[in-house]
Amino acid sequence: MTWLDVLALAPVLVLVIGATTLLMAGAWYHETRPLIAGGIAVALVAAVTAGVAPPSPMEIAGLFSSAPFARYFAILWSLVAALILMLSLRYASEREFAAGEYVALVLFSAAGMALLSGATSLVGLFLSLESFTLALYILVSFHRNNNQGAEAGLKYLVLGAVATGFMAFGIALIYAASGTFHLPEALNGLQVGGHLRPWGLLGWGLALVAIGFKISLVPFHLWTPDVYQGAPAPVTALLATGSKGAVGAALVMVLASAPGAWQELVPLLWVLALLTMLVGSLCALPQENLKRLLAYSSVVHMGYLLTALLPGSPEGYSAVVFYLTVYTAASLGAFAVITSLSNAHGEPQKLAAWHGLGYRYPVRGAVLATCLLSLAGMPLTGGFIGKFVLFHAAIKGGFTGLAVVAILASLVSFAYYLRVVMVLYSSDEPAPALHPGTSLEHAVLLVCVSAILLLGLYPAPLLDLIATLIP
Amino acid sequence: MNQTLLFLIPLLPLACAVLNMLFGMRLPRLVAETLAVSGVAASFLLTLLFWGYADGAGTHALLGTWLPVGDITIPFALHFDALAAPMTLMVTGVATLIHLYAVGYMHDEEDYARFFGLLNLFVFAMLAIVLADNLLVLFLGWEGVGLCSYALIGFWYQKSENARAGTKAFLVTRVGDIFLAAALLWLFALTGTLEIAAINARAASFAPEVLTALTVLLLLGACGKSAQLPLMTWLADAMAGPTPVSALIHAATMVTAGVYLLCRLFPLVSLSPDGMAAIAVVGALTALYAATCALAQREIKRVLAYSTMSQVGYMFLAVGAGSVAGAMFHLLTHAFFKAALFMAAGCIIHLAGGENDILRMGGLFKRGPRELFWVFLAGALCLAGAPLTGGFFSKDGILLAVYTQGTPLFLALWGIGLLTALLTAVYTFRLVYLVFAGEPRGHGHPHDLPLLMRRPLWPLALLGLCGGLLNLPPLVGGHEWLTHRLGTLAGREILAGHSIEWALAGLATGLVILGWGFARWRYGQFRGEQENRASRFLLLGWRADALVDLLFVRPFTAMAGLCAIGCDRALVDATLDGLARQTTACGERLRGLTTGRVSTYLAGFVWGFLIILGWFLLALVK
Amino acid sequence: MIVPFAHVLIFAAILFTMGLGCVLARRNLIMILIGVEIMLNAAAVALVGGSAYWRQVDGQVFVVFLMAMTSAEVAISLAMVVYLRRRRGTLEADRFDGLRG
Amino acid sequence: MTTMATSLPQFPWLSLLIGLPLAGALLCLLQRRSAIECRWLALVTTLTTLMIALWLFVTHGDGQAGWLLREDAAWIPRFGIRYTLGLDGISLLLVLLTAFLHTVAVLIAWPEQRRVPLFMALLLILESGLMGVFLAVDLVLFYLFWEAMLLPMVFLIGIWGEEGRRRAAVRFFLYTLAGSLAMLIAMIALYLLHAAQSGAPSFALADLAQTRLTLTQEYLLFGGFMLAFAIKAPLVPFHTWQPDALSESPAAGSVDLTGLLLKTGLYGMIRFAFPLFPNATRNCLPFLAALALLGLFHAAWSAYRQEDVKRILAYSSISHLGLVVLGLAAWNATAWQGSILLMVTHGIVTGALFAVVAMLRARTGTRDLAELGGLWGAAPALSAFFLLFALASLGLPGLANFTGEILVLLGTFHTQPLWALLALPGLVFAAAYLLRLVQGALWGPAPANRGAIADLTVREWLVLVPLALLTVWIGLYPAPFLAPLAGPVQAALGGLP
Repeated sequence: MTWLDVLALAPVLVLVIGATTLLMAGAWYHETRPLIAGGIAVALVAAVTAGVAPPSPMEIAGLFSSAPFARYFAILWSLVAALILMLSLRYASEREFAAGEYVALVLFSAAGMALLSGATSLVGLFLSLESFTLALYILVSFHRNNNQGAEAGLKYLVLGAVATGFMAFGIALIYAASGTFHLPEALNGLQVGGHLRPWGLLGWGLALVAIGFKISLVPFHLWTPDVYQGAPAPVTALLATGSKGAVGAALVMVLASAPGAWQELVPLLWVLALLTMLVGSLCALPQENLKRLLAYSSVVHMGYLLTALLPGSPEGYSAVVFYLTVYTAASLGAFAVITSLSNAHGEPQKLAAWHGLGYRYPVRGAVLATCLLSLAGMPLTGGFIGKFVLFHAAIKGGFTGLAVVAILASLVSFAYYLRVVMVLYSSDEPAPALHPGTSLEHAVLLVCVSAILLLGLYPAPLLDLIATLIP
Repeated sequence: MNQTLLFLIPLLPLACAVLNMLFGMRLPRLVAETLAVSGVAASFLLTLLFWGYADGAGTHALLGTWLPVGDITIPFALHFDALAAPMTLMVTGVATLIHLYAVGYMHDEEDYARFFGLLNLFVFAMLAIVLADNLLVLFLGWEGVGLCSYALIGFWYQKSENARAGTKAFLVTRVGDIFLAAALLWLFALTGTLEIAAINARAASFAPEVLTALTVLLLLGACGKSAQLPLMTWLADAMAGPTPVSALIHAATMVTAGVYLLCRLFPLVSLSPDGMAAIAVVGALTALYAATCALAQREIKRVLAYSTMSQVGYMFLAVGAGSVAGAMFHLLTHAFFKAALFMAAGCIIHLAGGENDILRMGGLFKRGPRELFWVFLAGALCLAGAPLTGGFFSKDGILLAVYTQGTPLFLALWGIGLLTALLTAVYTFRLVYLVFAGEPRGHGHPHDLPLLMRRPLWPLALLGLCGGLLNLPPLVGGHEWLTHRLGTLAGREILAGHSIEWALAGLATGLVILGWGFARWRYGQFRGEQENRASRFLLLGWRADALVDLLFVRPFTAMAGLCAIGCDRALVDATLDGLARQTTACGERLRGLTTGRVSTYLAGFVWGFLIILGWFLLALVK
Repeated sequence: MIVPFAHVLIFAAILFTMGLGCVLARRNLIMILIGVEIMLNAAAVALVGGSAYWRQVDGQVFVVFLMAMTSAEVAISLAMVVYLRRRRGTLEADRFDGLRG
Repeated sequence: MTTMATSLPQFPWLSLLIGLPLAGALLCLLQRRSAIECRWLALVTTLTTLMIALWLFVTHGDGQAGWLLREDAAWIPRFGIRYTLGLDGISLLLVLLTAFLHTVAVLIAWPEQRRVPLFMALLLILESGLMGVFLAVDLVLFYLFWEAMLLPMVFLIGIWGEEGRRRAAVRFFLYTLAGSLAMLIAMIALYLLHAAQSGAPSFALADLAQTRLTLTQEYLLFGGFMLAFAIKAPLVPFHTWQPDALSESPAAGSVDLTGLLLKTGLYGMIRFAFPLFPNATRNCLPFLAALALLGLFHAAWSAYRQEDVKRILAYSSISHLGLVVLGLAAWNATAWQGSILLMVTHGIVTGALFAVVAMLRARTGTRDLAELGGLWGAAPALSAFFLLFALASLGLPGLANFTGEILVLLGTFHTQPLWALLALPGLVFAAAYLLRLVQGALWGPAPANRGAIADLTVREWLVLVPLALLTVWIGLYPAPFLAPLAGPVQAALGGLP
């Protein structure tokens, strides 16, 4: 671990050290506001260091890379952590969260995500994946006296553990077949005709089960709606954006490292993408609860992600990265609105609570509408450019059939997003009063909305930046 | 004076119409009425003033471009020639008298502005047809008169039957209009222009079957407006409008527009013998049909309506026989005496206290003003074709023209013409006897007629009586002023020996006397209202309305139902809503998967694992 | 190697399927977690076999990482189990179906 | 946006046309403005846009082909997407129609009381979206405005509509969206083919028109584009959303929807579908004509059986646009000029009819034909306008629609006599259902339970008089409106015999 390696790991180190100090401080000093403020500061410093620090050697101890790709995601996840902490300031104090532990866990998961986005070896991938998953197990059921939180935590934990089992055994088999953990070579293990090839194939299959769980591809997605509904809103935001985004980035790293190697996996990924998009959008149609609807919508979006990954072309990968960024902004915005509206005795989830909300709380109504329309892919929002770039990559890569399925899924998705937006602006029957929202939350909303609209109206700079990132 | 002043003839009534419609209600009643009458009278005087312009090929006047079509432009243009001049004079003259009469007739009607506005607008539209230089301006006038007749028939809109009669009139005439439009499109495609003179000039170059098709289209277009078979069902119901309207529109001007169209395009129409035969046949059959129906009508105005249909049939027969002069001659005389008859009928209804069923009138000779009887009698004599009256000479001229054609078809048509002449005499004198003879049957208490309703009748009755002077045949020393006036436009030269002409004249007189005798015997003393199947059949116009309803209206509504409910709601909407319901339903079923129990979620894992195992085995096999 | 590599892998696979079977069959939370532990151990066996076969040490190093991670996970799981037992009085996994649909 | 300044020699009129309404909308929304302020703000914005459109019409209306005004700036260079706006004869006319109808719409929406700032803002955003659609030359920009104009319309129907508004709004949105998604895929596929052939990726209309396509490819892509445009200009099998949307939307919304949104589909065909796929177009013309005729009669028949006044007008729009599409399918200069003029006059006449029906509904509180009647006695001025616009709609010569219809028929007869003859009975059908509408609304005895009805207020006069003047003016002297079309139509037809 030379001095350069330390510099390369700087953002993650800042997060981890910051998290531990705040954790220790939390033991003695129980005031929520300063602790969370500290957390925000740490996250922002990490984001700055990730942006500023010069890209030193490309790989640290064979486990993680510090290439601009990883740095980009380090910035993204640190910013997400900062925004989520800003969101949770009022939310946590109202529910007497243990501020120290809460901030530490959020920062730890951000660190894990940043590492995962740059993992260049299966060991690195496994460790970073497990590190932020463990943090999330606790965060999901952080709200002590809330039954739903406990239940969600349980489900996430049990299924997560099983997934970890699959992941571990998968990696073991891949190692057995290829003799190495380092990614480009591990993937090439599939090509060699040797007697160990079946084990390698089985290994990657099992690894895909775990990845399928983490980014909720269809047969493995059943936990998503319950955990999103049960978990506190800021944690759900972290789950929806961070955990899925980081695994997506890891997938890009894995697949981009050995372009031709994983042709065997394409039919499987194709089937999973198809299932995910169709089942996800169909399940979302009859939803009456906004959080569950957003859960299913995140399932569908991961289907779109796979469609872009399949061609394995640079356009595909940059489409995935751009789509992830826009998806993160939109999902974070949507959950931020839910958080800012929730008050002491609960979060507004049932659609009935949202009747005519666009008139009672015009700003947040408009923000939620913009986020939903961006998720749907409405022009003028980032979602449209994301979808456009994604379809362009899919059709160019020859997956026109899947692109058509993606179009049908987005048509269905317009139906349920529009239904929510119409409910927002339907006639204003009397509805329970919700929280007016603090200025900090409004700041977070502003950040998300301006990100969406900017990416919608003038995406050129980001698209060019991303094109340079792809390994 | 330069030609563009010609435009004042149609534009003056238009200006008065617009003024009346916009500010009519605000102006005092007298101002509005004088405005209306003076507008039409002024254009009458102008026609007289410009009479000289109509000599020779007539004068063309250009107002401005109307419609640029590709590289050529269709202008607003007038063509005032020998054919148009007498027609304009008749239209403006009769209109002025009818306007005066209307002032009296509509005395207690408070919505007078709308009435006079529409009447003036009608005169403008009619003049647009008469003076049109190209077919598009003619079409503008054509649909304009259709609109005014629709609005005026439905003038007393409070009773929705009147409005429905108006709609029926507009729709049936519109069916005719699309045939005219088809001819118009075809002619434009053939000649590249719509100018009537140019079309007539190039007509010779068309192929025979094209000529016949064009003539048939023009015939059907004319039938719509002139209420000939098969588009005649609207005229009888059009009597729902006020009497001045019936007098002007459904007696003198609009119904003759079809004849005028055929005369205008006579050079084209005359080139196709089958076309001419068709026109003649339609004319003759309509004449016969209308005469039979007139026999059984109970309302005075419906009798006159069917009589008009019959007389216009005669005009069509004349055009079919190649005699434009004969058709125009009959058109002019008919306009005079029929307008007089309608106005007289208006007075009769007025006197009978609004009752217009002739079986409940009678005895008006004793009780009513004597001059009304003399005017009505004068008109009736002309209509019946009594010798020396205008009607006699014009109808005799037509029968002569048909007879001189000589072909067996035209001989048959000549026979029908004679039979119709007899029937005409019968229903005319039936009318006279039922209204004037015997004891008053109705309970109406007669109140006196305003002066304005009596005075305009006289000039028209006299014009009708001595209308023969217009085109007196050489037989009686006349020099056929109208035929010479028309010159080349007059159509076929009618050459016949004096002996034939005397024979025909005698025959016609005999028929009139026979008809009068029968009517006197049958209707002299009122024998009560006998109602039998035949008379009811004739009363309903051979049940033509029921036929049209069966053949067109009912299938149309059925198709409408099929499209609106059948296709749209049942087929297209159902599939779409069904699709939407299906997706939501299977969404609901898939949602059921998340039962909330951890074991199901683990089962989901296993399903996923099985998919991967399946893929794994496949990959191994490859 | 004293035992052919294939046998080691087959043994690990059998162990893994047994662990998976235990997870699916049992309803009690603790038994499910034990099932997961068995699956992880199977992974450890395969790793050690692999490291022996390829004569490299990083397989075994990873086993140590794996053990550390497993213990962390067990700690959290047991904490959750205790917490749920105290709140709901039962450890039947399927009784926790408040969130559904 | 740095390259914006250099490539822009003259004042960016076109961006102003799009930006001005948008600015007005933002002003309405952002500051807490009272209803009166918003109404006047909206009126001022639409009037200024109208002035600009009129100025452009006057100075550029001389009918020379090619782009009269053009603006171009880089937007997303990576995919060759540029912010290109172009104005030619055809779009000049439609831009003028958009500006005019929106001024009328604001006046019609004057008595609206519920949430006026949002209503006016949505109306202005809709105007800006429509301007964008008629001016965009870059395909992605066109697609962006094509979908962007859906949203305000959906909200206008969904929030201020009548009873079944939510269902109608969602159906309208999803129906149009399905079509436009098909267009998106076709657009991207075309772009990829072009990029592969020419190496320089670009979404400009001119570049994409050069791609050499096999016939099957051309049919597929043509199908994608035409699906979107056929749904929007409702050709019959895809039209069922339109009567619901029109009858449920508020008055101003209906005027916009029927006057302009339906024209975007037709404009799309003229601007994008036909030039991009000339061979497929030529082979599909008979099929298009068949659909048009089917639409003409089907809509006329359906209109005859409707009870709701607004639904009758909705079906009459479908019938009229059937004739427009027939004119386009005839592929003849006169027919095209007639079609485009009919698009404009239909916008004016049917828009006016919707305005009158809205005033009628405000007075009698009902839209059902059976409950109306005897209006002439109560409100003669309103009834006179109603009759004038109904007559114009059934194609009375001397009024606006006749000019377009006769041009279409003359042109169609020239190339395809049978089609023109088949279309003629449409005139009788139009008379049938429109006179039934007039009979039900104006004539007949006034229903007993209806109270006294006030005649037109000053505002209503202000709405109806310009519309009436325009209807008569285009009917009697259409030359100035046909002048700008000569060049572009010739150019558009140039590609094919």
